[in-house]
Amino acid sequence: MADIGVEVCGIRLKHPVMLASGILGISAETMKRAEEGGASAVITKSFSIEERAGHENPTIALFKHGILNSMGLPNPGARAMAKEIEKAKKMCRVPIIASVFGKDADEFVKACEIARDSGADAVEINLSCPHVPGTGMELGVDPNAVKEIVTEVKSCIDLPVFVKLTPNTHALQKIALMAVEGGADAIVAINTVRGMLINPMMKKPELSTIFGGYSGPGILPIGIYCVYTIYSAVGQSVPVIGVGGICRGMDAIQYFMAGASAVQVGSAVYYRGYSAFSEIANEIETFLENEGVNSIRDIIGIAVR
Amino acid sequence: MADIGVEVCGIRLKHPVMLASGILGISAETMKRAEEGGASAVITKSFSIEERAGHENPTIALFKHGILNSMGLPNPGARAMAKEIEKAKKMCRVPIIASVFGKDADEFVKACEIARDSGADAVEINLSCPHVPGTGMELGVDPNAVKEIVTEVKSCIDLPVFVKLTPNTHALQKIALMAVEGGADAIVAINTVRGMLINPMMKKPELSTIFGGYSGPGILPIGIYCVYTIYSAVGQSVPVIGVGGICRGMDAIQYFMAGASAVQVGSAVYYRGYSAFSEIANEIETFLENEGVNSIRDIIGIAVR
Amino acid sequence: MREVVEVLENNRVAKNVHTIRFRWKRDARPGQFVMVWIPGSGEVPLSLSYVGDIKGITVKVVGETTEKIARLKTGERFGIRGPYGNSYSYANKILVIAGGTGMCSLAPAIEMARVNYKVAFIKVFFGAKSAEDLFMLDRIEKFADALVIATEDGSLGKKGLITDFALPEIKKGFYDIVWTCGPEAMMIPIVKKCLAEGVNVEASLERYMKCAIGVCGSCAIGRFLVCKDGPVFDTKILSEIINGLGKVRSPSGRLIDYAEQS
Amino acid sequence: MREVVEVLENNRVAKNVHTIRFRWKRDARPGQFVMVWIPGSGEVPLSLSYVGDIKGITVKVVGETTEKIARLKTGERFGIRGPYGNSYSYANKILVIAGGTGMCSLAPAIEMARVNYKVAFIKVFFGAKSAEDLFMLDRIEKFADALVIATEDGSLGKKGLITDFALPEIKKGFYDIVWTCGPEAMMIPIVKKCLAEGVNVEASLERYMKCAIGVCGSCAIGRFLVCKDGPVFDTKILSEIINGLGKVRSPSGRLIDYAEQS
Ligand SMILES: Cc1cc2nc3c(=O)[nH]c(=O)nc-3n(C[C@H](O)[C@H](O)[C@H](O)COP(=O)(O)OP(=O)(O)OC[C@H]3O[C@@H](n4cnc5c(N)ncnc54)[C@H](O)[C@@H]3O)c2cc1C
Ligand SMILES: Cc1cc2nc3c(=O)[nH]c(=O)nc-3n(C[C@H](O)[C@H](O)[C@H](O)COP(=O)(O)OP(=O)(O)OC[C@H]3O[C@@H](n4cnc5c(N)ncnc54)[C@H](O)[C@@H]3O)c2cc1C
Ligand SMILES: Cc1cc2nc3c(=O)[nH]c(=O)nc-3n(C[C@H](O)[C@H](O)[C@H](O)COP(=O)(O)O)c2cc1C
Ligand SMILES: Cc1cc2nc3c(=O)[nH]c(=O)nc-3n(C[C@H](O)[C@H](O)[C@H](O)COP(=O)(O)O)c2cc1C
Ligand code: FES
Ligand code: FES
Repeated sequence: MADIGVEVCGIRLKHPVMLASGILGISAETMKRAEEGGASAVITKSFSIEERAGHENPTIALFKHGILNSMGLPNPGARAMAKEIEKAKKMCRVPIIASVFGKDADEFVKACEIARDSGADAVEINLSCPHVPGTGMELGVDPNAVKEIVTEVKSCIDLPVFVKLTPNTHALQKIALMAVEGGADAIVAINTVRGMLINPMMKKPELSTIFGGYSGPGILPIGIYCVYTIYSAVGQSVPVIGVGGICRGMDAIQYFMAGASAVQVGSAVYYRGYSAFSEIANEIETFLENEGVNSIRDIIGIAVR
Repeated sequence: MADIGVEVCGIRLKHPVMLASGILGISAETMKRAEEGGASAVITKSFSIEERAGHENPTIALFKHGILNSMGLPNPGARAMAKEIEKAKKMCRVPIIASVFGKDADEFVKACEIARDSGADAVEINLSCPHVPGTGMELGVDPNAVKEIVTEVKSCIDLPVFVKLTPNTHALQKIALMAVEGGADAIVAINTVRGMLINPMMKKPELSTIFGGYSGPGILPIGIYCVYTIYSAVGQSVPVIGVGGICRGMDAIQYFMAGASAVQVGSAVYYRGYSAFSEIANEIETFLENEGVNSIRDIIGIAVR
Repeated sequence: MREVVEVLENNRVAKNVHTIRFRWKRDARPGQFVMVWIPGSGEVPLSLSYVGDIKGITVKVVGETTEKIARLKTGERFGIRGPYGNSYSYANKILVIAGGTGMCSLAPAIEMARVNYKVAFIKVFFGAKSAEDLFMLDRIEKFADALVIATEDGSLGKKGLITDFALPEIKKGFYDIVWTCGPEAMMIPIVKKCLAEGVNVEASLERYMKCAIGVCGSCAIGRFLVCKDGPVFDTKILSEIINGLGKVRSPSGRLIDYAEQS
Repeated sequence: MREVVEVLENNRVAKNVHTIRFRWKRDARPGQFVMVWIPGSGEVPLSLSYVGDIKGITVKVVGETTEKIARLKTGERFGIRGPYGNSYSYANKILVIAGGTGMCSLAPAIEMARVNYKVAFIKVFFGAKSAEDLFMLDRIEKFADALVIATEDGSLGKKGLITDFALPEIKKGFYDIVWTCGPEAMMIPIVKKCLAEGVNVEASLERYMKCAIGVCGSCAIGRFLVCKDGPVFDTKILSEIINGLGKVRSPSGRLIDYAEQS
């Protein structure tokens, strides 16, 4: 039996396949659903201090190689989400990680404090949403802003802090290093890739916001590259959590071999259904067993060392 | 009959589907082959003053949603390529555009001068190759370097200068604007997207260079987004030429509607064969006819205005 | 990429209610819905009111997008994706309770129950505010064995809420299944009665939808997603979520009262 | 993603020449090649020397990657993609002229000509430097009607270049087709003779390959790409490119003499 348990920043996971932020994690019950589907940890939908309705429909465009979304970070606000987290902590056995965003360090800190008080096991700082002005990747491509936000958050809460980065930059290594300097406990990559589709018959963009974020199988090589490049920069100082395009165990394996210590899965819920998590975890285990690998830890970064 | 003729920087093309750089354009005869396949213009393989062998094999990895390559800009050097261009100018009726690269403005200028002397109809400045240190996107993500190189090239040659940009940056609008300030006559986007694949069974990256550039259908929404964002920044001041993931007429139509005045096609040669160019051009024409659009010019940017 | 279809015809079928027919080569079952896109206005979920080769949607104008849809002219286009969601189950004796546009998804189910499943007995209760809000009566009469109409103002059929007349029909023994679709305030007592009497029930629910593909969580009721697990929920699930009915999520995801939503 | 296969057996078949057998579920025809990947060393094109369920490659050690391949042990793995390229055409009477590892792609073609196409007559000329460079003689004898061997040092068969003995065989009338694969210096006179005599000829060419999928241009001969349009070229194309033979592209794409390449 291959050991697929992992530990990320002191959080023990029975396997490395977590639920990515923005998928299902809107309520305690849907988080529970993800747990039932096998997720080893749940990242909540990203939330801000104040409620946000998000962008107008259409906020989704599907195409052969993935999904474009421009949800626009809808969320009922930190206080409402805190209640869901409290409830989720009672209902679920897996760790609950609160994803938060804001327009500056102060807002991040406040949202993180609310998350901490709700009992979240860790926070994930969303510095990477590609389709909301004034937050997300607009902050996340500025290495100084990243460092400042992470530093502030770390000085105010004592939970593990994951920092989620965008692939839409040429400065990823620098940004990751600054996040680590700021005290990040883990780097999560990637959020969606900026993308756009136009409907030729309607002569209009398929999303109300013109462009959005591209997720799903077509972004797999981009995510693997980003994890590799971050892993190369931050070395073993903090774990890298891989996300982007993972639909099968073999996709996750590539992330581990590129340096990821764990992975998150989002769009695969659409492609494989709610049991995507346990299916992918099983495929990882089967692969390791067939290959005679004892533990997932033995393959982390193995392809790039 | 819909008019699918376009004019880019004074160069008249019978339709908007050109051959992208790096595919086939290694010799006069292969350029001729692209013309026979219907390309309305041919961009040569990118070349430098000195010969380059490129990276070691494997330099290609295929996956479901596209192609990764790390050719490493192999080329026989500017003088050898100049001979091919001279020959191509005699053999072909379509414009021949020389793609050049170097490590600094000086090298770009020298390569461009050789290209001009060979009779090329225009030059394309490759500031976007994602897998060769010291050139390509390493220069192309620095707006000042972009401006300097373009300015120098423009001051030395009087051919139209296309500037080919990378999607792997958060500063694309700025870079495009600086290229225009430098005197660029057209912006070409996108070069390949940085990507990486690992072979789980071999525990090794699929490319000898670890990562490479992702092209083909999976990058379509990324290219469309980049063209839109460049078009939004540079307005109608210079034409934008769209490239990335175009396999069918409908893909090209999306580029036009996002603001492209013409398109280039590379990987589709693998997916559809050497007649990809005329097939795509026909599909564009059929679409325009079915939609009752008189001229392709009528749909440029129509989805984003 | 969304598919784009062309309007074959647009008929006003009741006050502010229009049926739009279009050719769309997709298999669909009654109960399923589509996301209809009107560029510049929005994208909204609508049940398929016709599921044959020439599909149909029947839309009530309640806001900007539904208004644009209701005004579509023959030859005009709209974007569409789907069909999404599940459908009703057929049984030998079916009781149907529809309120207002709830009939949109029930009408093709009634038709299919008769034509394809050749069920033994279908009785339909159809209620609305007023006569001018009722639609597809010919179609229902054609395929159902009995139709009971109720309007709140008494302008057609019985006067009162449809539940006043339909609830007493729900008794263990006669009907194999009850189908209901309509305002949640109407469906809650129906579902409760069915659960209490031990009668099989299927209710089609509406929630604010964004992705319609089961990822965004916008349409969540308890642990279920209306777009993916529904919109038709069966007795077992209904008994689990009954206390969650009457609450919906606003676009932000906040839980609000069903009545508050517009 | 490359497929990965496991070595079933590795047999030395001649000096520095090894045949590696492996199970690979892909349809392939003689003449086609695969890209064999040895991580850390490289990826090289190799003809399939066996095309059944248990495929085979037969590799001559000429550099780092071929050496690694030749040393693969049973149970070891390598990466593979393909099969790529086209294959030989069958005709009733076939003359085969092979030089050295040129036999790798010809041997399965000979086998298939006999077993599957049941052609009337196959005569094979096989030349090499020395007896120790020859391989698969049993296999060829089994399927060919006649086998003429020539070695430059005379250690087996006739002494001399294979062209000395094979060229006179090429005369209009008897053979329906001539297949040849080997060093370009050997194939050029053969192709020329065939063209002059008006005999159908197919030559399998080798060029430096990178992509093997027809995009990079590395393997271009004139307007043809060996990986996509070849590696087997027919009379018509050969007559077009005959003057380009003897020149190959270095990895940079520069044209150099065939002999210069290693
Ligand atoms: C599965 C399903 C099937 C439906 N079938 C039909 C049908 O067949 N016929 C019909 O007339 N109506 C149907 N509806 C309701 C229809 O979707 C709304 O009336 C429509 O979305 C209103 O949009 P609007 O822009 O015109 O109004 P708005 O002014 O934008 O909103 C008015 C109200 O409509 C509802 N609404 C708006 N947008 C959405 C959305 N994206 N998802 C869900 N509700 C929304 C909300 O309650 C909102 O308060 C269905 C809804 C669902 C969820
Ligand atoms: C279609 C085709 C089929 C072939 N079939 C066989 C076969 O069945 N058996 C066999 O032994 N050999 C075959 N070859 C030749 C074989 O590919 C080379 O011997 C091998 O690539 C040498 O690689 P290396 O790393 O060992 O040598 P290196 O030291 O790298 O190179 C030695 C020489 O090998 C050639 N070579 C190197 N890399 C390549 C490459 N990527 N593509 C083409 N040639 C290259 C060049 O001439 C080079 O000078 C075939 C070649 C082609 C194009
Ligand atoms: C519908 C949708 C909503 C998302 N919302 C968020 C979000 O709120 N916060 C966030 O950090 N990432 C969000 N993401 C990004 C995912 O967490 C993930 O980084 C991305 O989708 C790539 O992974 P995947 O290919 O497995 O989906 C969202 C993705 C999708 C598809
Ligand atoms: C094998 C290969 C080689 C390439 N070489 C070059 C090059 O030399 N110069 C360049 O500017 N772009 C090069 N490109 C990028 C293409 O020109 C194009 O920008 C990219 O592939 C996206 O378009 P596509 O999806 O149509 O292939 C190359 C692409 C491929 C696949
Ligand atoms: S609408 Fe997104 S999950 Fe149902
Ligand atoms: S090897 Fe690239 S075109 Fe043939």
